[in-house]
Amino acid sequence: MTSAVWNKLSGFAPFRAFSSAIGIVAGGFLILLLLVAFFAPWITPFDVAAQNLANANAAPGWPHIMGTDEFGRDVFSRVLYGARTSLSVSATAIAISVSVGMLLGAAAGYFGGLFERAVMTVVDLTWSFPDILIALIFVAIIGPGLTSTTFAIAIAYLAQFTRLTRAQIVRLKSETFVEATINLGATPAHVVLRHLLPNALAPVIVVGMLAVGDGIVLEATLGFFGLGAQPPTPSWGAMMSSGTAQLFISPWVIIYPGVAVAATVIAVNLFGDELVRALDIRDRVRS
Amino acid sequence: MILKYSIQRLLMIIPVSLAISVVIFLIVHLLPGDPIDNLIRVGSSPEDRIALTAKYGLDQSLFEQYFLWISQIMTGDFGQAIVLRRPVADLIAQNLPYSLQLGGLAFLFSSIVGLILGIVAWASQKTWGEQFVKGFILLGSTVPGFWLALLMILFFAVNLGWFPVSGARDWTALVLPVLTIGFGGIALVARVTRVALLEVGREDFITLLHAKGLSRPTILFRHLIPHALLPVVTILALRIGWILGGAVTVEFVFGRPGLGSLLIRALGQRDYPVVQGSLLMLALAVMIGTLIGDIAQAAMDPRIREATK
Amino acid sequence: MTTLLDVRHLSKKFVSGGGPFRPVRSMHAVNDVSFSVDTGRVVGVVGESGCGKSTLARLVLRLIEPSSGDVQFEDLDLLAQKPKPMRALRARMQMVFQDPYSAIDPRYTIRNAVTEPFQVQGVRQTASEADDKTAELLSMVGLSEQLAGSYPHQLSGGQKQRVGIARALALNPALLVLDEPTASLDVSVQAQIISLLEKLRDELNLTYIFISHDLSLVKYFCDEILVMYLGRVVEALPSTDAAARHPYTRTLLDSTFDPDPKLRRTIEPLGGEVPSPFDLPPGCAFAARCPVATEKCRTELPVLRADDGHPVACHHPL
Amino acid sequence: MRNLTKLNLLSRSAMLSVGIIAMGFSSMAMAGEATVALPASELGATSYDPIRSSNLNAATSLIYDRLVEQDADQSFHPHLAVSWEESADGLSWTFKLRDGVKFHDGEVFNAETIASWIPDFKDTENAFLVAAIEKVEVVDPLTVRFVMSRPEPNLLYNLASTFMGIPGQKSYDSLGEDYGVSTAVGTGPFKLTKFEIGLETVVTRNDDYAWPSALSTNQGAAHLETVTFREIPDQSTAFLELKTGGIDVLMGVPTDFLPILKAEENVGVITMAGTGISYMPINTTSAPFDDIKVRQATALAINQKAILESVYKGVGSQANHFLIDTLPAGDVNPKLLVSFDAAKSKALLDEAGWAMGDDGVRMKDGAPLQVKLFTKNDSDLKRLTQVVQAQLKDVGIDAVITVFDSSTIRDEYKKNNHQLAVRSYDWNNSDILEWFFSGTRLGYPNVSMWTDEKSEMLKDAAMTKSSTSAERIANFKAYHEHLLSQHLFAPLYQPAQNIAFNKDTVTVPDAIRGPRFRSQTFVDIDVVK
Repeated sequence: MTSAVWNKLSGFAPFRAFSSAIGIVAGGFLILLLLVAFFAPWITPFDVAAQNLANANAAPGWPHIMGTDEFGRDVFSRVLYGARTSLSVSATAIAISVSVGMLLGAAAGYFGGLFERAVMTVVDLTWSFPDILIALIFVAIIGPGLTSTTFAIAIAYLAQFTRLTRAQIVRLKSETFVEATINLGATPAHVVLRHLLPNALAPVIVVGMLAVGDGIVLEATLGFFGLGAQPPTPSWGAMMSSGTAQLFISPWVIIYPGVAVAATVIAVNLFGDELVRALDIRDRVRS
Repeated sequence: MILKYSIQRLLMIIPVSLAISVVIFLIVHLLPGDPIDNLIRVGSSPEDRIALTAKYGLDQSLFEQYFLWISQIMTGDFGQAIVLRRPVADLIAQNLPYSLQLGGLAFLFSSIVGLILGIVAWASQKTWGEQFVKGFILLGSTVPGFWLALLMILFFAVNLGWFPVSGARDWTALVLPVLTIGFGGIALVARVTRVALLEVGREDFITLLHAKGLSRPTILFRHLIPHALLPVVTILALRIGWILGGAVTVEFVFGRPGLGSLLIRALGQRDYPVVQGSLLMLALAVMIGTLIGDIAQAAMDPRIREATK
Repeated sequence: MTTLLDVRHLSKKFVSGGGPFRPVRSMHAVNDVSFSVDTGRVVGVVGESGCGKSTLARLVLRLIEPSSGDVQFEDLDLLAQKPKPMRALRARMQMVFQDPYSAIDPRYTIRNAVTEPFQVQGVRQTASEADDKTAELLSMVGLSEQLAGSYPHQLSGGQKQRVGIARALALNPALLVLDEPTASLDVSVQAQIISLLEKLRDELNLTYIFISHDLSLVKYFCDEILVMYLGRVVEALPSTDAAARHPYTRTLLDSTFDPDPKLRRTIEPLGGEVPSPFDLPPGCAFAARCPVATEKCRTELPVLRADDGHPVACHHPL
Repeated sequence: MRNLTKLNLLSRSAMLSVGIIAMGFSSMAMAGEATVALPASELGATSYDPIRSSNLNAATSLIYDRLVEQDADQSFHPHLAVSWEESADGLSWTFKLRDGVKFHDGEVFNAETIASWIPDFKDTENAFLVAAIEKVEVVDPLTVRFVMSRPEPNLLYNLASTFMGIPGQKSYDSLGEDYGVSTAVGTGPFKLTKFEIGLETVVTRNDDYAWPSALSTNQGAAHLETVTFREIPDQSTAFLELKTGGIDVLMGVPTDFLPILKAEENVGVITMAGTGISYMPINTTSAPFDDIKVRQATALAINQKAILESVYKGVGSQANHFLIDTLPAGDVNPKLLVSFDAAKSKALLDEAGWAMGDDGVRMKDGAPLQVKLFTKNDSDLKRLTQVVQAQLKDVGIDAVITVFDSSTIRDEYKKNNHQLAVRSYDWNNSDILEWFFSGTRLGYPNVSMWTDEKSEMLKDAAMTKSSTSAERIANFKAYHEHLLSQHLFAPLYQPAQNIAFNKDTVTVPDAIRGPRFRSQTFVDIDVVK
C-alpha cells in the first residue's frame, strides 16, 4: 500500500526533489514554515501587537524564549508571524513577476522584431540595476506599505523572468516539433499554449521558486529601511528596522529575524537545487 | 573587427541614454513631494515659497524643465542641486571616489577569493572541500547584506574594537564594508568559476591535453583558467551597476558616503537634479559595464567575433 | 497521370542585418526553381548541405513564405490561400522531418502525438475512437500499440521516426515531403524505414518528395531526380538510369561510386572554393569548381533548358 | 591530501592578512583634539554661509559670533554687541559694539561691518530675519542703529540665531556663491579648515580669540586645538562610535540609550531642557475630526505621563500645550491644558455618537472608528507613534499607522490625505504657533488644517502688531489659548537634549549655557591631560 503510494508519487517528477537527505530537510523546513505562516494567528504564544512597556527589551528566557522588543512584545511570536508576512509578500510578488514576465518574454520571443528589441533593451537595463535601488525608487513613488513592497519586488525581478522566458521561447521556436505542429495546420494559439509555454514553464517556475528567496531578502531590506510592513504588523525586515537602534541593547531583536530570513532563503535554495535536479532542467534555468 | 564592433556598440549608447534620460526624468517627477519644502524655514512667508519655486524653475512645465535639463547635459553641465546647493557634477565627483574605492576593493577581493574558492571547489570535487565551498556560496548568496553588516559591526567593531563602527576616515573604515559586499561577490564569482571550470573541463580539447600527458596544474593554469575566466569577467562587468549602486545598504549601515548614499539622500529630499544626475551616471556605468562584458566576450570567444563579421 | 504539385520560378531570399549599424545582406537560398510532381511518383532532390534543399521543402509546404514564384497543389494556388483554408489544406501535404529526436514534443505521450493532428484539424474524437485510431496508425508503421503511453525519450530513433511517419499519415495526405528522414539513423534502421516508406506508398497511393544528400539512396528510391547547387536546380534527371549531363551531377555520381562504403553515403567536397551564398558570381555558380568551365560560364548564367525531356543548366553539357 | 594542503595555505595567508590589517589601527584621540557627532537634527548642512543657507549646524556657531547670545532661560546676553537700547515706540534699536574684534582673515569688525552685512539678507531664504529693519545707520565706528519699518520685539531672538552669525565682509563679497563651501570667515573661536559635505567638518582654534561672551567660563582662546564634527546618519551607530572611542562627544543621544550610557563608568551624560515638543496634530477637516468633541476625546486619550515614564524613562518632561516650558506664552489658563483623562475621553466619544463595539473599536452608523495615523520614517517618532496607537486603542479608536519619508508625508498633508499624525518641532520661540496654525499655510505646515477668523486676528496681533516684548508675550498667549480651546492637536512629550561624552578623553562643563549646545560651551571643553 505505502509502496504503491510511493511509486505513484515518485512518478511525479517534482516529488523526486524529496529523494535526497538535503531535499527532505530543506523541503520539510519549507513545509513547516508554510504551516507556521498559514496558522500564525492561532499558534503564536503571545499577541504580536500587545505592548508591555514595563517588560521592554527583556533578554531571551521564559516565557519569552527569544526575548522581547522595545515595546515588550514577544519576539518569538513576531518571528513566527513574520513568516506569514515575508512569505506572502515575496510569493505574491514573484507570482506577479513570473506571470507578467512570462507574458512579456513569450511575446518578445514569439513575435521578435522591433518589439522584442525594445522590450529586451529595457529589460536588460533594469536587470543590470541593483534590485534594491529599483525597489526603493518604486516605493518612493507609490508610498510605503505591504502592497507597494509587493509591487516593488515584482518590478525588481520582472527583468529576470522576461529574459528567461524569452530565452526559452526562442530556443523552443527552433525545435522541429514546433514546425511539425504548424505543418499539421495548428493555429498560433495552439502552438504557444500547447507547446511553447508548457515547455518553458518548468524552468521559469523553478527559477521563480528560487527567486522567492531573493524576494524575502528584498522584503527584509525594504523593511529594514522602514518601507515595508507598517507597524504593528510584524515582518522580518521591519523587526530588524526597529532593532537597528537596539543592536547593542537587545541584539536578539535583530539576530532572530535575521536567522529566520537566512534559514528560509537557504532552504529555498537547497530545495530549488534539488527540484532542478529532479526535473533535469539544469541547462535551462540560466538566462 | 573587435574595434568596429566596439564602436558600433559605443554609438548605441547615445540613443539608449536619451531614452533613459526621459524615463529617469519622468520617474523623478512622479515622486510625491517638493524640494522647496526642504529649503523653507520656520518664519518665512508663503510668498517666499513661491519666489523659491520660481527661482529653481520648478514652476515651469515638465516639458520645459526636461528640455532645459537635457540641453544642459549636452554641454556637460549636470545642473545645480536645489537642496544641496552645489553643482551636481561636483557632488557626483565628490561621492564617486568613495564608491569606486569600496566597489573596486570589493570587486578585487571577491574576484580573487572567489576564483580561488571556485578552483578549490572544482579541484576537490566530491570531497569535503567542495561541500565547504558550496556551503560558503550558499551562505554568501543568501544572507541579507544589511544583516551581515550589523553582525560585523557588533562583532568586529564593538566587541573586538578592531575597526571603526562607521565613517570613511581612513582605510581601516573600508575593511568591514569591503568584507560585507565582498562576501556576496565571492559567492557569485566562486559559483560562476566552478561551473565554468566544470564545463570547460568536459570539452574535448582538455581531454586531449590530458591524453598528451600534460600535468594537471599545467592544464589548470594554462588552459582551463583562461577559458573559465570569460564567464567570470562577463558576469562581473554586467554587475558594475550592482557594485556602484548596490552598495546602498552597506553605505547606509556604515554611514559611508558614495553614489548610493548620495542618491538615497537626494531621493529623500526630492533634490531632482541630483537624483536625475546620479541615476543617469549609474545607467551610464551599467551600459559601459554591459559593453565591456560584451566586448570581452567577443574578444575572447572567436565564435562571437566571427558572427559580427 | 495527373500533376499533383506544380512549382514555378520559386525563390526565397533571406535578409540579415539591417538596423542602424549593420549593412543589409541578402542570400538567395532558393533561386528560380521550377518543377512538377505527378501523382504517385517519387521525386528526389539531391545536393550538398546548404544548397537549399530543406528550404525548398519548406517553401513547397508553405512553412516559410517564398519571396517570389508560384505553387499549385491539387490545382489550388497554394500561396493565395488565406490562413484558415491554408490550415485545412495542410492535411493534404505532410512532412517527415530529418531529426526524429526533436520532432515530437517531449511532454507529449506517443498517443497524444499521434492524435494531435486530429485535434489540430478540429476532428472530434471520443477517447475510445482516439485509442482505436492510435492503434491503427501505430500498427500501420509497424509499432506495437503498447508504446502509446510512452514518452519520446523512452523510444529509439527508429521508433521515433516511425511515430513521425504515423503522425504525418494521420490526416490521409496526398503528398509527403521526406526531409532526409534517415539521415540521423543507423544504416540498418535506415533500410527498415525506406522499406516501410515503399510499402506505405504502394498501400496508400502516396506521392513523395524525397530530399537527401545520398545520391545512391535517391537512385534506389526515386523515379526522377532534381540536382541542386547553391539554390538552383542544375539538372533534372527524368529517370534513375539517365546519364548525367551536368558536370556537377557527374562529379556527384563519381564520388558516389567510390569503393569505400563510408564515402559512398555522403558527397565528398570537391576541389575549388564554393562561392558564398551571400555573394554569388554573375555566371554559373559551379564554374569555379568545374573542370570544363569557360569564360562564358563565369559571366553568363546558364538557364535550365529541356530540349529532350532532360533539362540541364549548363553551357557545355556532357 | 593535495586539497588539504591548498586550503591550509589559503587559511594561513588569510590569517596573515588579518594580522597586517590589525597592526594598522590608528590610536583614537590625540592631544587637543576632539571628535563630535552632530545630532540627527543638525545633519545635512550644505554650506557654512549663514546668510544664504537654510540648514546650519553647531559647527557654524564656532566659526561665527553673534551680536547677542541667548541663555537656556531664553534671556539675552551681550556678545559682539556690548549693550543695546530699544526706543519707546519700538522703531529704533541702537547697539554698542565690542572693540578689538578681528575676523579670521584679519579684517576689523566694526559698525561698517553691520551696515554692509544686514542688506546681504535681501532676497535670500533668511530675509525674514531682518524684514523689519528698514535701514542701518552707522553712528560711530562702534555704534550702529537699526531703523525699523515696524516694531519687532523678536529682533533679539533673530540676532541670537545661528543664521545671524556675522561673516567677514571682504571674504563674503569676493567669493559670492562659493562662500561657505570651502572658505568661511567669521570672528568665532574656531576657523573652518575642512568641510566634506555630509561627512565631516574640521575646525581649528582661532588663537587670537579674546572675546567670548559672558556665558563661557573660559575668557580666552578655546582649549581644544581641533574639533572634528562628524555626520553619522544613524543614531545607534553614533552611540556605538562613542562606546568604541570613535567619537568623544555625542550631541543628541536618543533617550533609550541613556540608561546604558549612564551605566558606563567612562561616559558623562548632560541633560538639558529641550527646545521643542512632539505632538499629534488632528486634521479638523476630516470626519470624524470635524466634530470638536471627537477632537477633544482624541487629545484626552493621550497619556503624557505614561509616555514620559515608559517610553522615555522619565527623561524630558510632559507636554500639555504647544510651547516649550521656558516660553512665557505657554503660561496659559490651566483649564486649557491638555492632560490625560480616559473617562472624559470615553464620555465625549459616547456623546458624539460613537458607541463601543464588541471588538473594542467604537462604531457609529455601522462604521468603525478607524482613523489614519501618519508619521515620518524616524526611529524615535515611529516608536512614539506605536505607543500613541496603543493608547488610542484603549478608548476605542483604531488608528492605522503609515510611515512615510519626510518628503512624501508633506505631500500627503498638502493633499489633505491625513487624519492624525505624530510629529515634532524644534523651535524655542512662540512664533511657532503662527507657523503651524496660520490659515495661509493649510495642509503644510498647518497639518491641523485649522483656520477661523478669530485665530487669524489673534495671529496678526501677535506677529506684527506688538510693539514691546511684554505686549508680544500677551498677544501670543491669547493666540495660544484660543488654539488650545479648539482641540487642534494633542501634545505628547517635551524631549530633553542629551549630550554624552567620553570622560577619559574630554571634560565638559556641567551646566550648559544657552538653549542649545553651542560655541559658548565648546570654548570650555578641554581634553583630559
